[in-house]
Amino acid sequence: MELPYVVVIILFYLGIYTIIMNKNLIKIVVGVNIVESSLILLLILISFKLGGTAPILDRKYELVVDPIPQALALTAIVIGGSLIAVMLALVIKIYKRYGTLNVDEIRKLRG
Amino acid sequence: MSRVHKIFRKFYKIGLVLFLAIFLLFIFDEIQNLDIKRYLSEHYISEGVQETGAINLVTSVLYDYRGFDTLGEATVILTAAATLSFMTPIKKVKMLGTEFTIIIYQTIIIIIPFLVVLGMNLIFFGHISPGGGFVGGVILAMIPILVTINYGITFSENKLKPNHKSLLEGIGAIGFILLGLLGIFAGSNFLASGQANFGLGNPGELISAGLIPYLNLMIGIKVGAGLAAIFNSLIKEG
Amino acid sequence: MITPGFLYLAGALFLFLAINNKIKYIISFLITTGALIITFYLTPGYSLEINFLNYTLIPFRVDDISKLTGLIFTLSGLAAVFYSINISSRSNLQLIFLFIGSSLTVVFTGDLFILYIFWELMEISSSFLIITVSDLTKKTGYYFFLMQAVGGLSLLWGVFLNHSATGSLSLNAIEAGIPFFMIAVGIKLAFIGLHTWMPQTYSKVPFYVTVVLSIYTTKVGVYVMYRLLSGINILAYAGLISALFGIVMALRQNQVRKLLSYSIITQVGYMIIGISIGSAAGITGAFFHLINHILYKTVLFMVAGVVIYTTGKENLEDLGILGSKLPITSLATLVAFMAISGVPFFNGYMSKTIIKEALQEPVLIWGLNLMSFGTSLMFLKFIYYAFFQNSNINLNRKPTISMQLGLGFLTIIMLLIGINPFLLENLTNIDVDINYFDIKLMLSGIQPFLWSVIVFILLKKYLVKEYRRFIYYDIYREMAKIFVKIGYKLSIYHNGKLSKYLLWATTTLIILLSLLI
Amino acid sequence: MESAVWIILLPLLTAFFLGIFKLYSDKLFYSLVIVSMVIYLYLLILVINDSYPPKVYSIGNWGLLGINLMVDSFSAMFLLIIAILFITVIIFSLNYIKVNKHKFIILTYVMIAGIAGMVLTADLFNLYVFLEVSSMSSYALTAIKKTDKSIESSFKYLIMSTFGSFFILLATILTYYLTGTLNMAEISLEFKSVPFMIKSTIMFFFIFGYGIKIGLVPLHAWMPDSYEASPIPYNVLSSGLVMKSAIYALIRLLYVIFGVEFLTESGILNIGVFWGVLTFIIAHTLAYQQSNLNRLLGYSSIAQIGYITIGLFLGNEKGLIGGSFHILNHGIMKGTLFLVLGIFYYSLKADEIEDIQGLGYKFPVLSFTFVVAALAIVGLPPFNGFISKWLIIEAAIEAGFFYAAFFILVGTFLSLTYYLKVIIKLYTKTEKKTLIEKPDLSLKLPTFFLGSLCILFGIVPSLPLSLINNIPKFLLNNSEYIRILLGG
Repeated sequence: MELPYVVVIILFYLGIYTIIMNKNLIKIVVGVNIVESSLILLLILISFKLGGTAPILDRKYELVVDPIPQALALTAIVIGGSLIAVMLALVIKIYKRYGTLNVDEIRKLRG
Repeated sequence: MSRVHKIFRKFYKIGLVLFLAIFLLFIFDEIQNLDIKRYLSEHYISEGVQETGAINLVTSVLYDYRGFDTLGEATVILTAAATLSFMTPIKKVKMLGTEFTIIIYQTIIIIIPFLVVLGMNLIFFGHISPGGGFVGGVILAMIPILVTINYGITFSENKLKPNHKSLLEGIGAIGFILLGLLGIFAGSNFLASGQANFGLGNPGELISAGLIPYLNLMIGIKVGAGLAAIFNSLIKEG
Repeated sequence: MITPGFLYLAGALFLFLAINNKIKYIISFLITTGALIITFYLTPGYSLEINFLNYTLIPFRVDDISKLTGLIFTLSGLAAVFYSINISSRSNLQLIFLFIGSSLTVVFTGDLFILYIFWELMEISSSFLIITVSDLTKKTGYYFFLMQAVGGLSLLWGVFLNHSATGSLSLNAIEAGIPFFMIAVGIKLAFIGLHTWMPQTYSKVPFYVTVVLSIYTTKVGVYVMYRLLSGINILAYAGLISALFGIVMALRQNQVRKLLSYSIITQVGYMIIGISIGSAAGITGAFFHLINHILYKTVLFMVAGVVIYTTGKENLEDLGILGSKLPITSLATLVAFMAISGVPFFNGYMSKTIIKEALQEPVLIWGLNLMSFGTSLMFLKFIYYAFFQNSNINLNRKPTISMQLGLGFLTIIMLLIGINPFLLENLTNIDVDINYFDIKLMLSGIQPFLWSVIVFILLKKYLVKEYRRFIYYDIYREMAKIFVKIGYKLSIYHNGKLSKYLLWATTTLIILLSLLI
Repeated sequence: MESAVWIILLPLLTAFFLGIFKLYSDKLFYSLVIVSMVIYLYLLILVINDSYPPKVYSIGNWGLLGINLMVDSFSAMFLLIIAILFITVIIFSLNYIKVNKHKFIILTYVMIAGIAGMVLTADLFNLYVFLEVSSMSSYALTAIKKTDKSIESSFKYLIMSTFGSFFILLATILTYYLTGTLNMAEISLEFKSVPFMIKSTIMFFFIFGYGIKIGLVPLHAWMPDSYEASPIPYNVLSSGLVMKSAIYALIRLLYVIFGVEFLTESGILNIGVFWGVLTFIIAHTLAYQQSNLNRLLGYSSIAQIGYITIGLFLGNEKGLIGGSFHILNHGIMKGTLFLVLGIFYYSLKADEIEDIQGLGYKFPVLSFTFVVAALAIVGLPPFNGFISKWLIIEAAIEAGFFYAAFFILVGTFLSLTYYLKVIIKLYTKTEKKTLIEKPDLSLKLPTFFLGSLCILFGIVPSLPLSLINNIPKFLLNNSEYIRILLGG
């Protein structure tokens, strides 16, 4: 059971834990960030081959790392990044409107 | 809520997450000892360079084999920028003034031209060396961000007006799609640079790999303008 | 060949063009009389086929019983529309036409799918009629629609069960889903326990709407019971109990229309007994009783309507107006009273004797006598208030001609059937070999009436007194309260905390994954 | 056959051009909106017509190496809903929306492109990307009114739905790791050799991720908030398209990649049906408690999604037909209800149940359309809701789920309780109300169009059913779908 996969799982569930556990909005956004990075780490791990070089084929290499997950990782990073940007904008707006960052006080919508 | 209830809730959550983690551990453990097949990536690695002309396989996957994903992703950035632009207050909000020392001012003025060169290099050589539209775009976006931090938002706003930023963003996105449509006009399907053999040239040279460098450029402009707009709106929010 | 049901539905659409009253009169007159003529010339055995949603459906099929019911429906429809023509607004009239049209289509349908569709259409149109007709009937309309919806849905569930058992939707292949058909018919018939909607609705709704509703709702229930559940003997005893319950409740009422609606439950008891014996005589007796019942019950409701229209009051004490000031209506009341208590030479007697002859079990015969004794006792109270009570109520407005006409039209038909009981037989080719005029039958017919007169005179002071409103325990309202309470608790649980929602999400993930192991 | 790509490209291109035109001239902006709408309608009809033998369109002409788009009857039916709802919403919102009107139209175009992408793509990661595109634009559209409630509901929607898309991304990565490809056809061939335990975990991750976006009961909490706080034209699209594209993507994944045999063997069909029943019972009970009309319709959407889940998770041919027909019907019915409420809000700022008292007499034809749509959504006979419910119940009985079929009828009764409450409030007389703004034709026409569709599909269901009837051919036995996708 390679160590990096264990790290990925730990990061993933650490992020999930922070999202569930915390009452502060910023910490929830940080949790989301942790989960994003753990998924990207998983993507890179999948593309890894022992002794393989980066997928730039300016010379003939005998073993090249798998390029597809790296492309997917790039897309996932960009999507994750813009999601977090929108999240932060909403958090700023909520703080200005509600005056608090505690998730349990933001309860105008009920029932 | 009574204290006991709080503690119970806390342990319940920890228990939940632990159970999930252990469960995924078993799954990953079982996945390890499976023989995994990678024939699609073998194909990319073996014929990737001949088919797309780009040496950097990741860029060839990103812009040619799976160009549609990149289009989708570019739309995500555009939506994020649009969301943030209507989120910001209309009236000018003074950014909290950060008085940097003189050293910072001077260094920023000096390194901005190098940043431009580095960004452009990453974009244009995207299909040869590691890099590409996204990385180049981020570095280009750093320039207006540094200016904003350094000279405050009002100065950077009139240097590069928000309308210009969204204009640039629009041009980048439309350029990407029009280049894709070139594939259709040339007879084969949308975003077909490798298949429609747009002058693949011999790999390794600057002008090679069909449409990929131009797609790289478009994405570079788009990401640069997009991230600068996002940063400015977040700063104005404050 | 346009069927009477579709004619009425088309009529409802034409009424959109009725800008002023004159066109309204013409259209409704044309539609009602046209429907009557068409049903009269229908030849049994004719049927229409369409295919819809890969089923072959029979929206229109005529046989003797359905022709008979169709005739009485169009006839009483003519009278009811005539009665209420200048009181009801255009949209109410449209809803009435929709209601009559859908009940006629239910009568003439050949398969369960169309039966269900038009059963629901009947429900929707009658509920909207109740809701939009006046401001006080919102709550009753809500209760009525929900109660009828339960009936409709149990019918649908029965149809599904039957469809999955027999694979066909036709009416004569009924094997599964009997209990659900019973519930659906029970609600429509206002069977005991499921009857709570009827007295409440019939007493609160304006009088001309009650007249229309009373003609069709329960009678379609009887017809559908014949189509789906004829021949189940247990139901005969259930019908008896429901009828006796109707009598006991009717005697305790002090509102005219409540008394009349409980008497509907009793009269429907006769029809249930007739149908559930299952013999041909029983069924013909039941359907003849249906016709007679429509005639005299509508007349009684129309009389109550006239009283309400003229004096604006509807308690039993205010019936005195009849004796003193309204000659024609009081004549009609007398004829209807004689008919309902089964006095010979009036139409009630004819159908009651057919059912009595068709019965074998002694308990049922005794029950039947008890029922007619109770009905005549009930209506003696009605007559006592109408004629023997001196009342000082004055008339604020005269009943309109159309009301008198509708009333008189039905009374004449009643008298016709009373005098010549064989009229109904030769109209439709059903033959009943009973000689109505031999002494033994006449005697057994008159006996319960005489007994009721004697009992009434003896126990007058018990029967004729003001009953204060007793506590009216309605289990359906209790169930509704429980449902609302649960819903309230649930919605309080959604208190908007994001952490709570996320916790629910993770717990569902855990439950999902644990299903794996 | 490249019109399949144009269905995704045209809205994107229009959105980008609108982004630029917004800066310069309004007249140009609206003319482009109208022109692109007309072309888009024509394109959609073109694709829907020749969708019977499913066609594959590979992006970049790479065949199985790149991303493929696939148009079969299931996606054609969904394009039909997009055609109907998108056109009406754009016409409606042209003068309904006052705040941020340009941004609203741009973001709606982007969302439509995202949903069209999700519907057409036959590639797993591309499905995730377009899911993110459509979700991102729906977060923005929820927050566009910039009131306290809309910011809060948009944030909750964002967090919950990101929480879901983590698991979708995790499942996509694991599928790639196990099979080495991202094309749905090849994945389902490779998946035959994967052990049962892992395969069902991935399936459960997909179901959980999409479950949050669909709004099945325990995961639904964000949805009524987003209905209450977002602009009404967006509500029409959200209940008609966003929720539906999530369940469409889930069904496409389950039936194509995992195949019906695996679904029945792993028992997910029973779980799905039970979950559907649970959803609509709780949603109906909650809907009764609401006083805000949008929240009430939000809960009713969750309930209707429960019926659709039952229909689609039965695993037999009739169930699929009934489920997809209910997707179409629910989009139309809920669209009519929301548009009528929109007009009430536009003219009287009425969004609580008390506010619409007596409007039955002030807007007679509009309230008639509302009553028709309400009776249709409850499932009463002459309208289209009844036909699709009839098909679902029949399929449920055929598949042996008697309890589910029975509870659908109980659900019909429960939904009648609260819709009748609203209808009665509509027709109780009250004192004169002053009209803030007179709703003009461009608001009323789309409502009447959708309302008449409710009746039309009820009386002549063979019209849409001719398209929907050949859906199961390519979903139930996915070998046909795979053969075509592999370039057969």
